[in-house]
Amino acid sequence: MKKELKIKQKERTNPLAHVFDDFIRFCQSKSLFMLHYCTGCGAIELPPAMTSRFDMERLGIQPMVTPRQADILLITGYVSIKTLKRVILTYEQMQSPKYVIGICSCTVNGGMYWQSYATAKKLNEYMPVDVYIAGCMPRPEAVMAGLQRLKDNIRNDKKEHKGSAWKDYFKRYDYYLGNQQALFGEDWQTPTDIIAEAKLYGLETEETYGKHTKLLEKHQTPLLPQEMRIK
Amino acid sequence: MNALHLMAELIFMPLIAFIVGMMMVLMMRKISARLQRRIGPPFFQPLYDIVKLYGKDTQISHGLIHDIGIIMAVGGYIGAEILLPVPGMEGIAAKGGVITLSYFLMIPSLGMALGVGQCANPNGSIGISRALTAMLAYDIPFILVVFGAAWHYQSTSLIGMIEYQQVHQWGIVEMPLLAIAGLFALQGMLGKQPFEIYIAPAEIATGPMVEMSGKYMGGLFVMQTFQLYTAGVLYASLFLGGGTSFLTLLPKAFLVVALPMSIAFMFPRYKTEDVIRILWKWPVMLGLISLAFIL
Amino acid sequence: MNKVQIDEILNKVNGIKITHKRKTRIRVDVDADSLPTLLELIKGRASYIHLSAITCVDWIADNQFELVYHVWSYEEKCLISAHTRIDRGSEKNPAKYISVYDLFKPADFFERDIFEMYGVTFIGSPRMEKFILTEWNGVPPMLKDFDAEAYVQETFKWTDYNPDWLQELTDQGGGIAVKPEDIRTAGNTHNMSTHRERDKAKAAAVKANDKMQGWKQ
Amino acid sequence: MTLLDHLFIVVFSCLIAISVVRNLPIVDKLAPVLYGLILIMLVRMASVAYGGDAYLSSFSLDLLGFKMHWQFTALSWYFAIITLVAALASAVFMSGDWGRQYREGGGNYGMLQLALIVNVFSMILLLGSGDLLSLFIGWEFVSWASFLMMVLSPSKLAKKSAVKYIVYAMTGAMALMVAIVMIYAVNDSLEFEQISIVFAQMSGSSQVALVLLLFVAFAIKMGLLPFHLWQAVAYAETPGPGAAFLGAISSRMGMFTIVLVIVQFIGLGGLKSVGTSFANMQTLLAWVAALTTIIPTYIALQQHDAKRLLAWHGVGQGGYMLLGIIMFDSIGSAGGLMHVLNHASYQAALFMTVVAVMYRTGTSDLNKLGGLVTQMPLTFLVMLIGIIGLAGLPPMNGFVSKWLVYRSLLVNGQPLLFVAAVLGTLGTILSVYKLIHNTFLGQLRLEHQNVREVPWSMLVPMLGLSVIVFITGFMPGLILPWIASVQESVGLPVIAHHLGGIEYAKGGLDMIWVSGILFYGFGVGALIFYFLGGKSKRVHQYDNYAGGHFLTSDVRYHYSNNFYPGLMHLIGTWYRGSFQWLENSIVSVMSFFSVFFENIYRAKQPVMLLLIGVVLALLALYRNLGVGA
Repeated sequence: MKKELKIKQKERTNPLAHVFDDFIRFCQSKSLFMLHYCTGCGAIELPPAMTSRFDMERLGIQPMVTPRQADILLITGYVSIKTLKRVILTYEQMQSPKYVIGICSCTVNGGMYWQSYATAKKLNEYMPVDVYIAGCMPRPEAVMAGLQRLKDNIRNDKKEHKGSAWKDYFKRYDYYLGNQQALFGEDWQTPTDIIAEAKLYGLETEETYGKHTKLLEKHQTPLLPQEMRIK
Repeated sequence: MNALHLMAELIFMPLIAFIVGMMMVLMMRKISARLQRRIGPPFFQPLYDIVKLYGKDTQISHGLIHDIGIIMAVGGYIGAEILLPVPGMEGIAAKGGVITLSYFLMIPSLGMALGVGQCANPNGSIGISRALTAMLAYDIPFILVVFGAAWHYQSTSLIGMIEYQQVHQWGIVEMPLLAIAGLFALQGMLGKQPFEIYIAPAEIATGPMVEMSGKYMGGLFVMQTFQLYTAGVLYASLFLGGGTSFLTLLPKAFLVVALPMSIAFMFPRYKTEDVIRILWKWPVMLGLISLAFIL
Repeated sequence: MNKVQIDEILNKVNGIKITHKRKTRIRVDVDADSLPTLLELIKGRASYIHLSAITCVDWIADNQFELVYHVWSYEEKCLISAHTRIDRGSEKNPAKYISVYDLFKPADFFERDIFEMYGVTFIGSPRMEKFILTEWNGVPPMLKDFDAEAYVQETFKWTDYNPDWLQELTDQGGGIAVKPEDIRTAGNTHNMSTHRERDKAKAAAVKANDKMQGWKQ
Repeated sequence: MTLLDHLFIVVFSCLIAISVVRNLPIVDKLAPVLYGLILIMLVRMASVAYGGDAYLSSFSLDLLGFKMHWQFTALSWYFAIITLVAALASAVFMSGDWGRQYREGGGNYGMLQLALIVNVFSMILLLGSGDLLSLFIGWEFVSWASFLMMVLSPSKLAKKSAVKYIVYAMTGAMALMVAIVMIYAVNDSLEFEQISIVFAQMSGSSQVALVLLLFVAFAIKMGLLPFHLWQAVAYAETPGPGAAFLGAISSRMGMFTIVLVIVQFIGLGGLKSVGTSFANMQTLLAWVAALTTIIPTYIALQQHDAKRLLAWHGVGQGGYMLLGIIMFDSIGSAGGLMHVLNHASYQAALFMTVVAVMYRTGTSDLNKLGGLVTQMPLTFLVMLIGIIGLAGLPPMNGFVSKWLVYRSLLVNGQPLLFVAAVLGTLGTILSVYKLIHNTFLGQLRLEHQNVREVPWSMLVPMLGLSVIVFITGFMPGLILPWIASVQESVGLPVIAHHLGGIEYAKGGLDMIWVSGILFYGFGVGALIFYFLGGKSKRVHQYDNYAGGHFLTSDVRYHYSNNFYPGLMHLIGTWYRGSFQWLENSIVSVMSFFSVFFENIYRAKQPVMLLLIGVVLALLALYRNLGVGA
């Protein structure tokens, strides 16, 4: 069991804040937009899940097109190293709270590609994964069950703490970055500044920083936003 | 008009529009689901979507104009809702007319266009280029319809038009061709299926919405509710006699939105130039024939 | 062009060995020096204008690479596969061969691929650089002496999956017959040089496991 | 000495002063002060704009037996104040860093200052004209003054377009002169009042000829169809603030004369009596106006040079002015007249923003810009206000005048003209969005990373103009009294107005309410945005959706070229076919004349030569016609 990481966030004093949070969490569980990153063969199971046979929309789940709009990132199959870079870019471009679902055995352990030098094996080394749906390939029922599990996790997050895996990416960024650097080399960087985001949204812990983030700072060409300036 | 009444109109007119608009969004999604033999979303789905989007933990912005664009898009529609008379609340609406209203409806488009432009994403710019071209296409029949209606009722005020229809017959009976042209224009205005090239999810990644996230996307969802409400109520006021109370107005408005939607989801989409071609050909022709009768 | 005619053309090349496999397939074996001559000959004289692929085989025991040039004629509906062997080279002195880019422009694509996967440098090829494996910085991965499995073991971690229900099944004597980690770790990969030995060890592990579980009996 | 005499004296001494010091550094400080002085003189005459009597000049001139005199009516004052505000803004704009850069770039800055004051002088002269001869003299002065400004740019294209302009202008002057001679030939008088008297006496074909001649003369200056082809290129090639000044007001002198001569003295009855009942002169002019709104607007849509795009819109907006005034009712003519001021304010502001962008980046090519909003936010703000005005959306002033024109078309039952006007507006929206998007939005280019906001000397006039654009849109009642006086002085029905807009039986307009509702909407929108949503974080432009691609500065991720492909696919063929054909045919007719005029142009003292030529021709024509009569 991992130790609980304290985030530097001020306590919410408003008594209504918890009611408000609960309401938002409820709505979050009821409305999920998903971005399916069709890396492998598992994508073929999604059309039946969306169309008239299973109808995801009745669960409030809709397909979306860009990472900015989406809540769930579906990784539907093996992830080659080259793809993984893009997956991480896409994941970082998504807006929290964001959830990752790994579909197919390939995302769990490499699946039938376990001996390959070119595919990543364990997806949650590189980003926090909420739900794995194993199988080669899982049937739409399994996909639906996985999505339902995710919804339950989000709704019961207050009690069970299963629905906020995305926070882990900010809290333990150094760990994830280290794994990414091991694959992509030490000059690896994405356009999204995760550390700045963690600072802004109060999600940084002591494990956000480490030797890997130091390495990142060394190699990073900073992508600061263009600020408006009058003079 | 006293201050209390004014305050009530300023607050409740957009609020009613928002709530009714959400029901219209639900209806639209339900119709689409039923046509595809699905069950469709639950009753509060539009609300869940909007609350979730506004409640996102992290939000990204591409700059001040990105924010202002969304404010303009939502704010322009809020202004338009106040100018759109509904039963019991037509004090402020009397200050504007149907020309002012049709100009108000262009402000959200401009606002969104500015916001999308600041996102520095070419997909968005392509979407805006298509959306503005589509606006050029549907506004010509729409303006003909407005002209015909204003001429026929001898008033540019929607309140005057509704009064005329309450006394005489409904506009759709007296000017059926113009009403059909108006329905065409409405379809284009809502940006639904045959005319939704500017969204094109598979090709340009939902065009204008490509970089919209969190509350930005939420703003656009709110805007959609206003858009449906405006289209429904405006058309009902122009041709279906408006309403003396919400009980008579809202069914008409829902019908007006439901009709194009039912047709829409059976169509593929037209190319941009074909959108212009079809909207400048048939509804304009109908409108001109109708104007020849009216004038 | 019948068999005799094509043989006549092919025989102009020194030291050639022609094998007519089928009506549509001719295998020729030539020296590395004569291969460009051969290609030029069949392109210019016998309408073999389409280089459909270049393949490479790593004969590690012979310390040689075999390059196979597949050239197709649209008129004859026949494929000539020209086999040649080149020296495999070493890490310090990698294998080299002459490019046929000036004869067949598509050779650029195939040669770049072989360069990336086997490390053979084609002299005269326009772009001898990274192609598909942009993220790969190790040895050319298709070489027989590159141990992909060892690399995977060193580089990646594995998901442990042992939920309660599986534990229960195992306790009752069921469960998974051959555990993934057994296959992965069967025979310590670091000490073994060739795949064959490791495969043997792996098969032994599976067999032992089968016996233990009482399967196949 | 009347106030008008003072005005003329002040303007003339300003002309002398600037021509003396034009190459000294002091001109930078002196010129704005002098324009301010003239403006104060005008403000002292403001009573004329609030229903007061017209000012007459106390001196008159005898030229070859013709008596010339000058006067300042509400119409003159209205155009004069627009001219002076535009000139003041341009003078301030060019006085600081822009002028320095212009000089360093090899431009003749002194000449530019001189050209500006010459333009102002000649325009005041024209606006003050009291009879047909002084009108003609003023007209000539204005033509040559514009020419002086246009030839300043060193580029070959500018010279060519200036020559093209002067050819057109001379044609117009000839037409005007023939028309004047026609009027003179009947009653031996050049007073304005003679026009209506003579017009009534004339036969039908002479009436047609007179109206057409006058209209051609004025339409050429105003750039109405089909005489619009010279204007855009000539204005776009004029250096910097000169383009802003010319684009704002110069061609509106045509509008002034249309109102002065055609509207005031020929009038609706006169126009309607010409031609058949089905297609009388009013219909013709209205359709000329409608086509002028549409065709140049869609040509502007195709431009990829910002200055050209604006210049083409300047041509197109002229159509609204004519369309409004030609309706001859209170709201339509008010709309047409008000559009002159509105257009001048935002057009000058827009030209200045483009010049400001050019000042910093060195280009006005819309395909080579982008993303400048972070670097030049105030310039962006000015352009935003300007394009909202140009597109005619609330709450800017362009909306008010366009609303009045629409309302008039609606009341008069002109659906086709109405659709034509809307078509023009929609085309404008498309085009101005392209302008602001390609300049300020989208991806910032690598070479523009260090671009800064322009200095205050350039910002102040731009901001000042945009304040005018907003204030006159928010409270059109500030301008409407002037419009009402103009309407009264030229004999049009007078508009009923109040501070917020107009009162009209079938639905008026109150901009204070309209803007109030709009800003209330924006306010609620902002509340929702800032208080209901979470905190947002600014990201870099490369942190952007590209299908998982990593964006770099060496690959442009921006959409600017051929911005409306769907529309262009549809109308591009018309453009290539009919518009080019029209242009070619007109150009070939004009080049026929230009063989003659170019010789005059190449002579040493063109202005003197031309004046002599004009007077000689006038006399010759008078004798011929006089004998004939």
